[in-house]
Amino acid sequence: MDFRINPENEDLLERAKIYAKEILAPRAEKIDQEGIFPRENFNDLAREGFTSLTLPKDQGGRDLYEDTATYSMVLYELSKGCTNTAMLFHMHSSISHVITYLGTDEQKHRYGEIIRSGKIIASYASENTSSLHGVWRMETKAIRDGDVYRINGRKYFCSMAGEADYYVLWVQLEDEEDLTKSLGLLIAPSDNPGFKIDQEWNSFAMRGTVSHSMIYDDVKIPVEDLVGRGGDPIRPDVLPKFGFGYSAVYLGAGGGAFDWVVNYAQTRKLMPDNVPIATYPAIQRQIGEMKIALEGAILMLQRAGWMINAHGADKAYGAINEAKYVCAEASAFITEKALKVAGGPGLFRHNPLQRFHREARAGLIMPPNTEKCLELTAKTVLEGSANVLGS
Amino acid sequence: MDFRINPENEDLLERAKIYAKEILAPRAEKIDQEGIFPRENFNDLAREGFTSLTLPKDQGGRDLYEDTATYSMVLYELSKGCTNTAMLFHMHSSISHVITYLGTDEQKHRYGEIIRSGKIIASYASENTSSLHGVWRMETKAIRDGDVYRINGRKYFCSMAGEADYYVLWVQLEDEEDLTKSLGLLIAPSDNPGFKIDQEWNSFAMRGTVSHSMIYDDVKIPVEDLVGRGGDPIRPDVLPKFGFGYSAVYLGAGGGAFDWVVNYAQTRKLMPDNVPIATYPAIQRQIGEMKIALEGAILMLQRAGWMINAHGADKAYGAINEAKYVCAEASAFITEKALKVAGGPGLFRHNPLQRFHREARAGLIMPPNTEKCLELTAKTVLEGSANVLGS
Amino acid sequence: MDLRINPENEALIERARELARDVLATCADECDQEQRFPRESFDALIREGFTRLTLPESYGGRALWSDPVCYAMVFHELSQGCTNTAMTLHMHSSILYFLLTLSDEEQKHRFAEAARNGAIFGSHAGEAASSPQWNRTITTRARKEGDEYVINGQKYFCSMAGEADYYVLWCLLEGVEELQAGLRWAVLDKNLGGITIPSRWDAFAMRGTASHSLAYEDVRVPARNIVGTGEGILQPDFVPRFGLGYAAVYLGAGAAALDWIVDYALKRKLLPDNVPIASYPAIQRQIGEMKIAYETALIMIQKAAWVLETQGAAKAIPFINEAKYTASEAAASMTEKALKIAGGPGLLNDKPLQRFHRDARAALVMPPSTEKCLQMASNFVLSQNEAASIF
Amino acid sequence: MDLRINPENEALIERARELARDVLATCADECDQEQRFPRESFDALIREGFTRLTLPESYGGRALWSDPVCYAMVFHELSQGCTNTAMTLHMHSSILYFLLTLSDEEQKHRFAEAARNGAIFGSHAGEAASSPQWNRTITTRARKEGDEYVINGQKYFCSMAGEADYYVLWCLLEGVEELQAGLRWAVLDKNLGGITIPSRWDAFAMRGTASHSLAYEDVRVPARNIVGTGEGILQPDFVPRFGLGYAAVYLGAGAAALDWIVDYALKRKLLPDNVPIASYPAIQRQIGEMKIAYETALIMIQKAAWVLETQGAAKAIPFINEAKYTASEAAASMTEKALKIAGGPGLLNDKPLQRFHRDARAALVMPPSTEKCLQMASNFVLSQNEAASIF
Repeated sequence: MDFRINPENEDLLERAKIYAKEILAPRAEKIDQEGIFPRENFNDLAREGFTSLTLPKDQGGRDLYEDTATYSMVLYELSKGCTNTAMLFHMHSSISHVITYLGTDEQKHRYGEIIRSGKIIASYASENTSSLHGVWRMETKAIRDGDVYRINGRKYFCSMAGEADYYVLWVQLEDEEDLTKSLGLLIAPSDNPGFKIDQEWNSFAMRGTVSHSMIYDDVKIPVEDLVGRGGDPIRPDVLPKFGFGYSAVYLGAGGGAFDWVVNYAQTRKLMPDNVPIATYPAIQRQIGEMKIALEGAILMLQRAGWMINAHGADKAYGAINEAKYVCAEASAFITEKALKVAGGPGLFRHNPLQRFHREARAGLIMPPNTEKCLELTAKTVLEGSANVLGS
Repeated sequence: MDFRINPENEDLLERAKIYAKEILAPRAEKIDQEGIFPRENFNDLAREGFTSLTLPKDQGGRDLYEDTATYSMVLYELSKGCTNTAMLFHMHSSISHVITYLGTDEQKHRYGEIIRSGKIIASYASENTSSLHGVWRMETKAIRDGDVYRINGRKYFCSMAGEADYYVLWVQLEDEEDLTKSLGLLIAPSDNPGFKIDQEWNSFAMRGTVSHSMIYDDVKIPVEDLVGRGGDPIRPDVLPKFGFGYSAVYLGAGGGAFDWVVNYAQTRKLMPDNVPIATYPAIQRQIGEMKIALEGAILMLQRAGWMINAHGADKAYGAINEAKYVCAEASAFITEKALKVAGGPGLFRHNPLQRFHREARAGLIMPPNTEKCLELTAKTVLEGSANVLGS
Repeated sequence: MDLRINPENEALIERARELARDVLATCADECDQEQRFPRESFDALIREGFTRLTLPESYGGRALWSDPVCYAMVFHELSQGCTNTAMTLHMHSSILYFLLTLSDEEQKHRFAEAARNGAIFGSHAGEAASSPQWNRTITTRARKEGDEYVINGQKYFCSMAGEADYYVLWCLLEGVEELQAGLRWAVLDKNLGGITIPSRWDAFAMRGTASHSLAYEDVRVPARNIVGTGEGILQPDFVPRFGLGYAAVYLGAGAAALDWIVDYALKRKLLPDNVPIASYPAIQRQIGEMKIAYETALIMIQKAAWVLETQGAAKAIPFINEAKYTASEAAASMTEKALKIAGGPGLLNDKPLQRFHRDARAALVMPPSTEKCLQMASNFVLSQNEAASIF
Repeated sequence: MDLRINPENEALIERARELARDVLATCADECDQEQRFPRESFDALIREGFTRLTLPESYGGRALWSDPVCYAMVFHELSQGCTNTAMTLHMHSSILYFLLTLSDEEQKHRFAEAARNGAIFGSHAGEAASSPQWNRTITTRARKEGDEYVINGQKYFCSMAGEADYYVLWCLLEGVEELQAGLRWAVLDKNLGGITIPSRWDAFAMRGTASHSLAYEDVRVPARNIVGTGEGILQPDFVPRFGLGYAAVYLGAGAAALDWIVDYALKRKLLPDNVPIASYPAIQRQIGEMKIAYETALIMIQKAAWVLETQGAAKAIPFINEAKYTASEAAASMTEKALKIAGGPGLLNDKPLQRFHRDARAALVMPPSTEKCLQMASNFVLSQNEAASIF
């Protein structure tokens, strides 16, 4: 057994810590309060080469999805600076990886160049929510018309809508209902005239992800911009990777809150005691609970990341779900405890604590949510496995 | 609003506290360890007139089910001395009440005399467990044969089996499937040759209730020993009263553990500190949590009890379920915290703490269990009411 | 035992419910988002006589603090429409009651007349935070000069700063250290010279309370606006009344979340099931937990209010403390569960759920905080010191 | 990162699993009920070489403490068959390893030979409980007389008292107060005169460990059986290894409960549904929670073991501490959930579930207790004192 981060990627973790502290954290409050898209952060990370990390090595990347445990820790560290930026970074990076994994040589080359030039490929979008017990559904269809696909539909929670340079479209190809054959992933420049923003994102958490609702109004996309074949994006060796990164991003909110409150406890003094509140046993007990919850979640994250590479994403699916549950719950638990420890000052808007607290709430809700994770985990125990399409 | 115990019954609460401490507590360990039926306790309570409390006043009782809030607190106080005895007391007392409530004048007179003479009428018994979402079922049938009912069937968790003087039989009358018309309650002397104990009760909790499995092998019971008419015992104004008392009995385990651990914290000193552990903030915090949980549960209990009398058991059904949930969970929570506070010594068999801890586990499981309570409560919120037959 | 609400004031509770629904709720989101005082709600409450609730009847009021159960219920109802309005009106109502209790005749007439004319009184006691092991210290000073007093000091968390017409300030006479001897209230017109707002209330919870910091620099107030004596102000009657109101108001956030989510669960359908999510067992379970937490907190508030009414503040302190703890934890857990049930849509700022969730976080940390409550509950048990002070 | 178990020892873990299932589990209930040491399990383990696991290879052992991950996994597997056997074998195995580390050559040969011949060594360190704020004190004394030492003192919680062949006693040389200078191990033949059992282990958890108190009155032991120096015994390597084993063993109770309840849920059907209860969402939810709690605790144990192996005991202490906390809480919550799922049948003594539940309660209170763990985790964070001692 060896719990060390792979030495060849250790530098990335160190750099992520520095970027989080020096670049992301100072801008996080404004991004959150004003609901600003973190373009500036992305540009700075691009300049450092970070936004190409999941490209192949011969494309100027580090093929970081070959070391998913480190990838997840990079996300976690970035998120401690700014959860919104970490989310953008993950969405962009996982598409880069999928292009590498499923794309043709031509696509790898073409999109590789786009990514290296600092452009953002992101924005996933949801369909009408489906039931906890239901399977994936897709009402948006792409109909082949000569050299293009024509796409019409309505999507919800389109993160990075109006801001990414390229959008990622999840659609049903033609009229084939079986998504394992027909689910297609298309990439299109965001200035395509068929994209319309339908409803503004005004949320109490993850405000910088600008996750507006969108309408695809006869969007035309050249057939060569289809990545992989119908069904490929939801293959058991592909789909779980998208979801895995969320766990790391949301745990970052807990990690950020933890660091903040430890520092607070070490420095805050209450009258007339002239000692930091870190010396009060009731505070210590809670810091202990937070610390242990955080350590457990980090390990579950790394374990799932390692399993993706050691056994394949399909085999790691159970561990990924377990990590999502533990990370989301730990982040919610830690941020709530931290608020209690901080008292009134923790409510102030200029303290990052309340921001971390709100971001962690999105972690509880984003799919797979708590209930879904428990159901899927139970099925692996009771039936030996769970279907990655969630049925 | 008036939260006081009704003054006319205040004396009962004081007496229950004294009996719990002086009569029940000293025998509780032996009853638990050896799985002994608490006959001796019952006899002592009978001598004090306590086992007739729920008879009408003109029958030598106090009609205590007219003041269910006080009745529940009497159970709670007795249970702090011996949970097993409190359970026996409740089973006996609620049958006494049902005879008063549903019985003919002849039955009231006849059974009243039996009860006043110190005999035990108890022993309810379950059918094969039915699903959380299913309704009550009854496979044991009573077929009329001249002046008697002939009864055949198998019952589980027959509390007081082999020990009560009279058994209470819940059966389906004739072949009518609709229990709201056919569920009958019969009373029979326990020396009826048709009663057979099928399997010994050897449990880790509530050992003194001797809840063996039983077979009714052509039990013959005179028709005049049917109490009420078919369907009466599960009328919405009758059935909830049986279940309500359980909450009080199980909360008593939590109350007993709380008293024990407060005393322990006030007296226990660890080397080299020469002060009680009650002065440690980490201990205080936990005692605070236990205290508040206990207070909330007691209030929910009293509220449900009051509602039974103010609005009828059918209208109180929601409050009864809520009380069951809060009491069972509080008792489990308090006994677990108490173990943690006590440390190693709390595990010792001669300390009542581990006994209270085990009894509280039965509280989590006995119907309606946690899940069922939550489901029924949700239905009152979502649908405005829940069916007392649990569907 | 009789848990009915005093019928005399039932209509008042009903009217509060209507105002909460028809007036307060309609502008609550806007005030929250814009972080402004709910002026229009206050105007309506003034018109309806709700700012005179606690004036003695002989001064044109309802003397509502003589019925603390109804007082708590009125504020609990108002708070379900707008926590900010309910909280600030509670501050006004309580301080007005105290002023009329301690003032001389001339002052009584003057303050009562102002209140009848619609004046709002703010109560400002918050000094720099003190250690949980200590009682509060007061550093704001009043120096007598002729028939004026000169006030210097700084106060924190001053609700309705810049909004109330009068600030009631807790200050110490210069040269006196003992609160018992030197504590006074100064009733300041908000327009007096020397009052500034050094830092604004910019928080993520209770955003409409305008709880800015206030600095007083050589503020000159006529001697006739100095009220009370140290002993009078420190009488055990006052601070507990604040605490009882906090519990009632904060639980309102939980109650509002429960109402909202029940309505949501009954309407929301997920594809492909086409039944309301209210029919899913996992949703029911959580709604059941919310409902039970709510009922437990509510009955604890009512019990505490009843003890306050019948046995006085000194006896009521432990009960109020336990009610505050239970109400705060219930509000926090109810709003968290509601957020989980609602999923993505619950995060949107055009729905009030995220507001209820944020406001409930203030419940956890505003005095007496969760930690302080636990400590006090424990002290009460371990020392049996029934008059434990919460000031 | 590489989370595979060392393949060299994989077969050993597999053999432990087989022995747990085929031998240990078959008598575990009987030993628990009769409160007796699992002698027949030990005999089997001696035959299989499991009492020699930690002897150096040159002395005929497997040197298993050189691979702490596998050590932990072996004991975790054994514990799923019988927690009592696993716990006591862990005490034997650890103390044997320490003896061989600190002994001189003659002693090494002698103790190793005894172990090879099947002797069992008990490790007895428990003195009267000390305050959580203090390190342990040792009052048992060894006085030199000629070539013998005379031992006086009393020890508590002495596992395998009356059962082990040798008692390894932590004692202080007479006239020395500093542990650093005077701490020694005395290796006592259990049949030496002067050893008595003043009070027997009569507990509701871990009943088969024979953890009686032992009194030593003028027990004379040859000088050649005195081992170590104070500094040697206090080296940071030893106590953490005990803690790691506790975590692995206690988690075994949780794992066994999970296995049992999964099997139960797949088979148990309730009328009238006629499907296994495993298909109910409320059951699945709880099994999901159990599984995730288990995996989190397991990976924390493995991480701690890996840090122990690669970075030494001083660095590993905080990780072991966190693992002990997480494993104990996981075992406690898993067994509680299993009991709730099982309902009435789970309470019966003819099923092992209630045994797992009781044994998990010892996890919460046995050192380092939950509270101690929280305090240490907090100290580590707040002081960054990486070498915080747990002795």
